[in-house]
Formats: sequence, structure tokens, C-alpha cells
Amino acid sequence: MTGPQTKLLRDMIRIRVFEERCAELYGQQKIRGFLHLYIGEEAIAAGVISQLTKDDSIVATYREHGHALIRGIPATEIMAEMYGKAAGCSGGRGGSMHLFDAERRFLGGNAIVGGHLPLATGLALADKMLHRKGRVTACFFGEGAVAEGEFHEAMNLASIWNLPVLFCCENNLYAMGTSLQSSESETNLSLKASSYNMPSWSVDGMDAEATAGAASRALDTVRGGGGPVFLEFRTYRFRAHSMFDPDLYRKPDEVAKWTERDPISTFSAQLTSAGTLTQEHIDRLWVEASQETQDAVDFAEAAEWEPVENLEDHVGATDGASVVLV
Amino acid sequence: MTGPQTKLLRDMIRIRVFEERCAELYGQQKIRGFLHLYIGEEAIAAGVISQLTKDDSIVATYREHGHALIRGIPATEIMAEMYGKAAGCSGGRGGSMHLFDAERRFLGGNAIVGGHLPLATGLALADKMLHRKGRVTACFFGEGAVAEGEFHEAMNLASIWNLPVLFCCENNLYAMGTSLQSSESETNLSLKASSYNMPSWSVDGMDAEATAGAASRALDTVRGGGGPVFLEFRTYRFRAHSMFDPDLYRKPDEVAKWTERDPISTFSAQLTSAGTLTQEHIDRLWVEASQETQDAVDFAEAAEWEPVENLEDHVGATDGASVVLV
Amino acid sequence: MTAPELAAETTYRDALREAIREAMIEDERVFIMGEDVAEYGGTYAVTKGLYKEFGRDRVRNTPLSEAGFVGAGIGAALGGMLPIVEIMTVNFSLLALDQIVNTAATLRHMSGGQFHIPVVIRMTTGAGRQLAAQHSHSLECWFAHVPGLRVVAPATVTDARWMLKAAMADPDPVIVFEHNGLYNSSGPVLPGPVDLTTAEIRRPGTDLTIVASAGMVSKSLEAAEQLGDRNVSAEVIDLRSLRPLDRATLAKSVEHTSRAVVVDEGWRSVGLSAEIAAGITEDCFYRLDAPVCRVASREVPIPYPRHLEDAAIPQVHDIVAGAMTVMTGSLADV
Amino acid sequence: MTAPELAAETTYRDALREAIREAMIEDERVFIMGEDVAEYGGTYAVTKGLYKEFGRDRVRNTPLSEAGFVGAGIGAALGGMLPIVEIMTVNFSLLALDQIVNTAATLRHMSGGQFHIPVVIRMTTGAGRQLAAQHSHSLECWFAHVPGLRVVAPATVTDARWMLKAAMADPDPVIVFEHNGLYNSSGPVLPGPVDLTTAEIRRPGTDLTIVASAGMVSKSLEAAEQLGDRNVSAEVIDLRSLRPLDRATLAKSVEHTSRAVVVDEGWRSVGLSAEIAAGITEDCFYRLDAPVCRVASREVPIPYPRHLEDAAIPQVHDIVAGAMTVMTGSLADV
Ligand SMILES: Cc1ncc(C[n+]2csc(CCOP(=O)(O)OP(=O)(O)O)c2C)c(N)n1
Ligand SMILES: Cc1ncc(C[n+]2csc(CCOP(=O)(O)OP(=O)(O)O)c2C)c(N)n1
Ligand SMILES: [Mg+2]
Ligand SMILES: [Mg+2]
Repeated sequence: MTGPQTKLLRDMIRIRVFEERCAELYGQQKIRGFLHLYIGEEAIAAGVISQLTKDDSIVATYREHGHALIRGIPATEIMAEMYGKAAGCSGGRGGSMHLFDAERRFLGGNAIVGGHLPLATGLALADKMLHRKGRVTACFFGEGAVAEGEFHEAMNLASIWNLPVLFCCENNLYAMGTSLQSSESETNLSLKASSYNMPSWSVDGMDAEATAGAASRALDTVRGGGGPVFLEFRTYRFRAHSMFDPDLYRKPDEVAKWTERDPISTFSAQLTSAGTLTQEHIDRLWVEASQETQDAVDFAEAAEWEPVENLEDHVGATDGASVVLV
Repeated sequence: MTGPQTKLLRDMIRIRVFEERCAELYGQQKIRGFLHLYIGEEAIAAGVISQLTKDDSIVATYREHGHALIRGIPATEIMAEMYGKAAGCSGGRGGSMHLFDAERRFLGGNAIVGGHLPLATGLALADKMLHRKGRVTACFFGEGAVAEGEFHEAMNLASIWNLPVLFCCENNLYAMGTSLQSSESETNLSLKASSYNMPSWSVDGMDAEATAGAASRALDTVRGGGGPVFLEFRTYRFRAHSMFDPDLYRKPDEVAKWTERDPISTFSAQLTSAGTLTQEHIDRLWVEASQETQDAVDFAEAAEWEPVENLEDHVGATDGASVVLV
Repeated sequence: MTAPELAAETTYRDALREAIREAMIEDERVFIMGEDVAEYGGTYAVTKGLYKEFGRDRVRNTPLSEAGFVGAGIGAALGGMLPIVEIMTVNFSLLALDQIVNTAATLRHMSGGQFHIPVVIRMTTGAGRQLAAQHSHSLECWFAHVPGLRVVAPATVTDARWMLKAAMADPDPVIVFEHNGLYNSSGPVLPGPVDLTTAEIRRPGTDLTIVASAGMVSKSLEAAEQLGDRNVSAEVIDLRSLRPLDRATLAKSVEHTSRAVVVDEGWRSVGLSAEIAAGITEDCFYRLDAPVCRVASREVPIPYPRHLEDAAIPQVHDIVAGAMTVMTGSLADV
Repeated sequence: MTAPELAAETTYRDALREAIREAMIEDERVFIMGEDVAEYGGTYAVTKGLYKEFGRDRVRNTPLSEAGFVGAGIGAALGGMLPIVEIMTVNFSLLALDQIVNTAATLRHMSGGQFHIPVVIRMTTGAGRQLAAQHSHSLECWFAHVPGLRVVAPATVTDARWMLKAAMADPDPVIVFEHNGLYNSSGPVLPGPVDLTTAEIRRPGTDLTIVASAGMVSKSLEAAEQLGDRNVSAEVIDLRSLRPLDRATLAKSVEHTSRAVVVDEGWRSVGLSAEIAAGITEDCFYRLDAPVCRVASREVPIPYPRHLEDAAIPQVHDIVAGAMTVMTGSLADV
């Protein structure tokens, strides 16, 4: 039970279980603020991040719990962050939208749509200028970001400077209530990449092996000095945009059509029918994930609040603890 | 001597003479601040604006003296504006970079690169929403603007809303000292337009008949409700970016190659060899332009300064004099 | 003036919507645009349902492109429309500042007064919802700094209703700040019209003037109640307009009370509270018994956890404490 | 401390360039990027020639995309480089404010102190060159409002040389404002290092404190000379750092003089001058003989013609007039 397929499935299940619990905890007001669930889109983070090395960097959006988990940030620390506890991966200061982990080169958790693309470009620029050959920055963003000027500027810079960025567009068809159709004059996102002279292709974002395969292929190019690549992952979020969203803008049959393609159940069926895993194996993955999540909740519950006296910490240099990435 | 060809030639000569004089006046410190000359690019304004009606709107950059002249703002008022006199077309408040004329639907004179594209889009939106059928907003900008996020956002909005905008990219190959080559990962600017699903083509910007023809064709589409069109005019500025620019970044033979294609001398030669105009006719155009410019200078010299007591006028509504376009 | 009638209770959100509706009914040139203003009804549900009544042309969804659609709103205003542009929150307005400052605020002047730009730009502001550092700004002060803009911050249901209406009648760009904590607040809508420039005394008092706006008004009123228990009679002034500031009303109050506290949800340094303190001091220097006290947000990006967020932004007890400093400060001096 | 040696005369522009050069020689991680910083040498010629010495990788031209390259600078800093980002002028920084405020200023805090961002963002500021409304902003106050940023404004050749060096040694984002009127100013470079936080008394005096920064320092010094002719001894303080503000130095001076004038090229309302006036008043209320006087720009987009531009921004005679008001104001009161 340790092959790459199992790992993909396990990772997707871990995200699913973790986030289902987050939704509950939000109802209980343990988690506050905004909470954006990744449920339905797990195959992207699981597949892409499986192809990254520990030297690569990840820059993500506010819908990043899955990416953080797969990257190896302990569920305990992620959950503590969602609670706002000092033991959280961002010291409790960030919450759900701002998960950070320097050690694992995980740079957020960014909540300005499109705002993190320049940052990812800059990380890659540093890698290139410091001759850290083979390193990549994977930048995740929704298709809504494509309309923002910052997307456009970052794409151009990454391309003109031939930087090692993997642009991962998680196209779940909606930006809050706005469909791609109604927000982009050209919905073929590959044409956007072409207009920056950047290779790009579209990938079934509901298939973890497809996402892993595409990432692997793209990363070969990027690591080899071929410059940035743009991948469009076609996916769907099964839940509302955030816990505040009544989700009235999507037709039930559209939702139904996509949920049939649930990346976890389809992959599970595929693996059992191929004889790779038994149902018992798969059940065990769910149990383990539940245990991991339960441990995370226990940890978060028991964790301490940051003393209020420390409010003004981490505004500017007061000690030598913070890092830049080496 | 009143056919469209003569008009094109006359207009180009008017711009040339006016601006040569501006350069002198800058040396004499009559004109201050930034001064950006259009010399070499006259065929674009002359050709495109010849195809506009008085109901169309024009939105331009800081390199807009030519557009203003061709649009019919009296040279006297333009020159007075360059002097900063109260009789200037912007009351002297704007100077060279900010020529405005409500009556002639001339909206600047905008000095933030890319910043006026959203404005042009909005003007077109108003025309569309107010059912002013057949009206167009012509928006001029340099190729440098294409890298700005505001370009991208405006293109997408204009296209998705199917707005009557004619985007006129004056590609003179340089943005200050930066060549298009070094600032755009994809230098085929038509691909930018394609990525917004917008028709586009490239035009010889040194040929006034070509620019007029292209504009006419594009305007048919736009006026007919076909949505925005993007035209790339290939041109060259014969002078430095502004009066502050030592112009060290362009190779002399590149400059020489382009100056051979001077839109005025080539068109003059064409018209004389075709027998459309005699050299005498053409000489007369230059003399008339000189007279027009001289009159403008005389007017500007004699004009009054705005009284300093009026400094804080035109910050907010104090009277009913200002307009929106109807 | 007819006597104010008490209207039915309504919410701040509904009052804003009603103002928009009325304007759209009265004038075909009025339209609203922004991210998810149509079916979704706007992030804070202000435009809920309007697309059904007015259609998707006049209740116009935009892509995520704040500079683009704010600029388009400015252009549409120049072109003869009366646009209301909704920026989801002030946090995202940072992407549109070039359009707002370099175009909306300057164009009338640059053109020698030929053009005006009757655009209304609405945005949600404020912290207090545990949305952390990128979603909790209170940058009203930035806008209030800029000539060519008018900046208002309705704090009551009545002001939400009528200030928005007045903003739409204004020939120049008006920035309307809606505090996220107020949308669900409710009360009667008193009859309009109201003006866009004067401050309003929300509670009269004699010992101390508390100056606040938007989300800080109710906290100040509560602080004033508590101060009453300590025999301090506090006058509470709601600024309403952040640009221009109604210095006359502030000065008149402080001429009476000789003491002032300014409450501001923005960061303390170089913010709105500094202007108000400086202005009051300029106008009433020889009357003041103590320096004007500023109660403002702590100098830290707003953190996520409730207890830290609460500590970062002014609370009732901070206002009371500030007021007591001013009261005793002057006593110490007497 | 060794005694200051007088170095050869140099210009503010050359001093900045020398600071950049030195840093680039000392540390390979330092690079500079911005529009036309390479062959062109930067709009204000600060980086002139550097690309020859360091190559186009480390003196890196960018396309016109302020948000993009400022964000890339922030990212590169996070990635281990020490970037200097040149934004041509503060006017265009409006396009990059999202990156500066929502990312550079917040990321350390949001991440619980895990990351810091050693980026230096330089930009030209100020009016006075007849560049009209879109090219004449002085928006230092906006940046000085934001926790997580350090904001400096060198006014002398020595400060240009050493503050830029210190900025580059700072682990957090530093915004360096270079006043367009100073580039050609010249003087000796006194030995460094200098700090990034303290204000400096540029001229001692006993009757009145004049607080200024950047382009307003020399005008204030000239005003002080003229005031001397009227038997008013003015102390002139150069703020140097706009965030944090060195209130201690201001307070110490005003404790002596009992009177203060603040000179600010920014617009008057809700600007830097308000903060300084408020801060001085908080610190020295019981010492002040007159309200702090603000001499700031008029509330108008900066117009093109010389006479109107001059009238819009503070001139020596305005400072003198402000000072005389403060002096006589107190006399009237005595
Ligand atoms: C600049 C900006 N504008 C608006 C928002 C509010 N907002 C948050 S998420 C979101 C939708 C983004 O959609 P998309 O990029 O497709 O990502 P998804 O949420 O679908 O994963 C919006 C509009 C924001 N955070 N930033
Ligand atoms: C946003 C912005 N950034 C920088 C500048 C400074 N600047 C003025 S003109 C110019 C070059 C623009 O080139 P292009 O768009 O090609 O127009 P051209 O001058 O060639 O006509 C630059 C960089 C500006 N005005 N606005
Ligand atoms: Mg999406
Ligand atoms: Mg150009």
C-alpha cells in the first residue's frame, strides 16, 4: 500500500476528511473568518505536489488547505492555524487563508486574487539568479485570477525572463458566482498562455494520475531551463465558494454531472477494479485520515492562544528568527 | 487641393510644423515640463482620425498634439495650453500631456501608461448603454502599454461587453529606452488581441492611406456592433522619447532606415509622381502650416495667465460649466 | 422642513439597496457594476435581487479586474451614464487606486473644468470579522487625503439611505465607505434628504467631545453611556463626511467641552485621527484643557484570532480609557 | 566614532548610485530592477552606467508593469535575493500598492514571523517640475501609514549615500523616497553609517521648531535664515524617517522652543503634516505657546503652469508666514 497510486488516493482522502471536518468546525464557530473548501478539487494538489521536490516552492491561494497538507505541513499545525492558536503553522495570525511554512517552502495562503502570481515569479527569479538549478516554484490560482492585471504582468515577466514557474490554473469554472464564460472574452485559457509565448495545456483536474502526469511533463520542461509552463486543470468545487456563499448560481444538474466525477470515488473504483487496492485497503485510508484529522482537532483544541501582549510582534525585525528561503 | 489625399498630407504637415516649433519653444523655455513629440508617427493620427465622425470620442496619451490638431482643436488653443495660458484648451492646467476638449470629444492627454484604456472602455460602455448607435471611441496608446495590467483588463472588458472601441496601438518599437523585444515575451501583438477574442491586424503606420484604410475597415466592424477591434500601427518616433531623453539606445542605422520612410516625404513623393499634387502645392501646405503655427504662437504669447487666486478652481463642482458627453 | 416621520425599521443593507433602486427607477442612466453584483447579489448582499428588476445590463457583473471596471465606471460617467461601482472591499481597491487618484480625482482639474465625473464608488471597509491581514483594512484616510474626491461614511440606516442618494446626485466622484459591521444594523429611516458634508451630533454632552465615524460611532455611543456612569457627559459626533471634514461642527462642540477624543478604526499613525486631532487643535487651541486623545488601531496588520483582532482595533473600553485620560489629564494640569 | 572627514563634493544622484554600487559589489544577491534602469540609466540617471559594470541580469530592465515587477521584487527577496526595485515615480506606485501593502507589509505578520522581505523600493517623489496633475504627487503619507513598512526620505547627499545603504541592510521592506528636486543637489558625503530612524537637527534655534523632510528641508533652512533677519531663531529638523517618526527628537526641540511649524509638500488634509502636528501636540501640549502650524500643499491637483504650481506647493515665503503666525499667535495670547 505504498505505491504512487495509493499515495495519490490517500492524499486526496486526507484532504477530503480534513476539510469535511473543517466545515463542521466552522458550524461550531471553532474556525472563523472565511473558509474556502477544496472538496472536489483534491486531485490537483495531490497530483501536482506529488511531483515536486522539497527544494521547490509552493505559492497558493486562500483555498489552500489541501496543498498545505500534501506538502507535509502537519495536520495538527494546519488545524491549530485554522483555530488561530499560537501553535498554528502561521503562529495563529493567518487563519485558514494564510497558511505558511518556511521549512517546507510553502508561501501561503494568499487572499488577493492574482496578487501572489508576481510573488511566485519573484521566487523563481531568485532561484534563477542564485543558480539553484532545477528548482521550481509552483503557483496555484483559480481561473478567476486570469482577468486580473497582475496575472498578465506576472505571466509576461516569467516568460520574458524564462523563469522556472509552473503556473497551475485551477479552473473550477466559477469565481464566486461568476462563471468563466461571463468573465473571460476568450475562455480557452491556453490562448492566454500563448499570448505570452508560454507552453500550456489543459488537464483533467478530476484525475489525480492525469494531474501528476501533466505536472511531471511540465516540470521536465521547467527544470530543464525551458521557462515557465501554464497548466489548466479542469475541475469543479463541490461546495460553495466559502461558508458565506448560498451557492445559488450553479444549476443542480451541472453540479450533479461533476460530482459523478468525484476524483476520490472514481479513482477508488479504478484501483479496486484493477485489483491494485481492495475496498478494505481503501476503508483503512479513510480511517487513517479520520484519525489524522481527529488528532489535529485534539491538538488545536489543546493548543494555547497567543498572549495578547504579543499583539505587535512580527511587524518588523525584532529578532533574527524570520527567514528568507535558501 | 481638397481631396482626401491632400487632407492627409496637409494634416501630417501641420503636425510636423507645429511640433518642430514646439521643440524650439521648449529650448526657449516657453513650454515646460514634459514634451513628447509625435514626429515620424503623423500618419497614424492623420489616417485614423480622418475616418472618425464628430460623434466619436478620442482618448490619447501624452504624445497627443497631433491627434488634438487633427481632431480640430485650434492650434491656437493647443499652443496656449502648452504655454500654460488660461486660453489653452485645458485652461492651461494640463500642459502638453493633458490636452482636452469637451466639444470635440477629445479626452486627453493621459500620462499614466495604460491608465486611459479603461476610461476609453467606459466611454464606449456609455455609448452602448445609451444606444448611441454607430459611435466609436478611438483609444491611442503605445506598445509599451501592452505590458500593463490595465491594458489587459480593459481589453477583456471591451471584448466581453462587445463595446465600440477602436484600440489603436502605436507601436514605435520603444517605450522610452526599452524595446518591444525586451519587454514582451510575445512581440506579435495580434496574439494579445486574439487572447481576448478580438479581431486585430497590423498596419503600416508610416503610410497615411494605409492607416486610413485600416481604420475605415475596422470602424465598419465596430460601428456595425461587431465589438472592439485592435489595430497595431508599425511606426517609429524620429525624436527622442521626451526632451529629457538623450536617445542613446537606438542604433543610428535603425533610425536612418526608418527616417527614409518619413510618412510626409514618401507620401509627398507619391502624390507628386502620380501627378495628384505639384511640388508647388506641397510647398504651399508647408507655408500654410507655418502660418497656422505662427498664429498659434502669437496667440499663446499674447494670452493671459490664469490669475493665481483661481488656483483651487476645478477641484469639485462650483458651477455648472463642466460637462459629461452627450 | 417637515417634521421627521418614523419609518418602518430597516437594515443598513436594505437602505443602501433602496437608495440604489430608487436611483435606477428615477434615471435610466444609473447602473451598478462590480464583481458578482447580479445573481449573487454582491458579497454583502446589497444588490440582492436588483438584477431581476433591472436586468443584467444595468446590474452588471464584472470580471475580477478592479482597475479595469473602476476605470470603466469613470469612463462611463464621462460618457453620460451615472455609474455606481461596487468594489467588494477596500482591500481590493488598492488595485484601482491609479484609476481613482490619477483619473477620477484629477480629470476635472487637468481639463480646466471641462469635464466632471459623476461616479459613485462604493466599498466595504473595516475589520472585526476575523478576516486577517489582507481583508481587514480601514484605508479611508488615504482617500480622504485626495483633492477631487468626496468621501463619505454613513453610520446609520438613515444616512445609508440618503447619503447614497445624495452621492449619486453629486457631479463629482464620491467614495462611499460601508462598514462591514453595519450591514445588519437596523433602525428607522428618517426622511431625507441629507447632505454629504456635515457632521452630526449623535449624543449631546458637555464635558468631552468624542469624534467617530462609521463602525466606531456605536462603540463611541456605548462608551459615552459608560462615561455617564462616571459622571462624564460625553458628546458624540459622527463625522459622516471624511472629505471634506466638517471642522466647524467639531470646533463648536469642543469650544463647549474643551476636551476631545478621536476614535478611528484605521491605524493610528498618519491617519484620519491625526487630521481630526490636528484640526481641532488648530481651531480650539486656546480652549483645550488637554491634548486631543487618539484612540485608533494598533500598528499591526490585523491578525486572525478574535482576541488579537479585538486588541488591535478600538473597543469601547479603549474609548472610555482614552476619555478618562483626557478628563484626568486636564485635572492634573488644573 | 571617528571625526567626520569631509569627502569630495558629490551629487545626491551620484551618492545614491554609489550606495547601490557598493552594495552590489559587496553582495552578489543585490540587484536592481525597474523600467529603463539599464542602458537608459533610469529616468533620473541614478543607475547610469551600472549595467556596464554588473551586467543586465543584475541591472534588470522591466516592462511597464509596476505591480508585476514590484511583486517580483518582493518574491525575489523572499527567495534569498536583496532586490532594489526602482519605481520611476511615486505616481506610478499607485499601480503597485496592492503588492506593497497587501504582500510586502503583511507577509511577516501573516506568517507568524516566519518570513521577512528584505526589499528596498526606491521612487522619485515631489512636484516642482511642471509635470502637472498625474506626475506631481507627494504621497509619502500613504506609505507612512502602513505598519510593516519602513519609510525614509533622505534630504542630503550624506543621507542619500548612507540611508540607502542602511535600507539595504534592513531585513524588512523599506520605501525610499527621492525628491526630484534633490538629484542635482551637491555637497560632501560625510562618513557613515547613519541610522534609518532618527530625525536630525539641521539648524539649531531657540524660538521655533520647523519640521520638514526631503525637498522641504532646504526651503525651511532658507526660511529660517529669513526669520533670523526678523529676530526669530528657528530650529530646523529634517525628519529623515517618515515611518517610524522620531517623536522624541521633535518633542525635545519643541520643549525648548514651545512653537512649531510643520512643512509638507503633500496635500494638507489627512497627510503627514497632520500626524506631526498631532504628535507634537500630544507630546508637548502643556509647553506649546501656539497651535502647531501646518504649511502644506494646497488642496488641488498640481496644475501645470509655473505660477500656479508654485502657489500650490509650499514656498519659502509660506514657511516664513506660517512661522510668523505662530510667533505672533503666541504673542497675542501672552
Ligand atoms: C483582488 C480581489 N478581488 C476580489 C476578491 C474576492 N474574492 C475572493 S475569492 C474570489 C473568487 C476567485 O475565483 P477563482 O480565482 O476562480 O478561485 P476559486 O475561488 O474558484 O478557487 C473573489 C472574487 C479578492 N480576494 N481579491
Ligand atoms: C504607469 C506608468 N509607468 C511609467 C511611466 C513613465 N513613462 C512615460 S511614457 C513611457 C514609455 C511608454 O512607451 P509607449 O507606451 O510605447 O509609448 P510611446 O512613448 O512610445 O509613444 C514611460 C515608461 C508612466 N507614465 N506611467
Ligand atoms: Mg474558480
Ligand atoms: Mg512606444
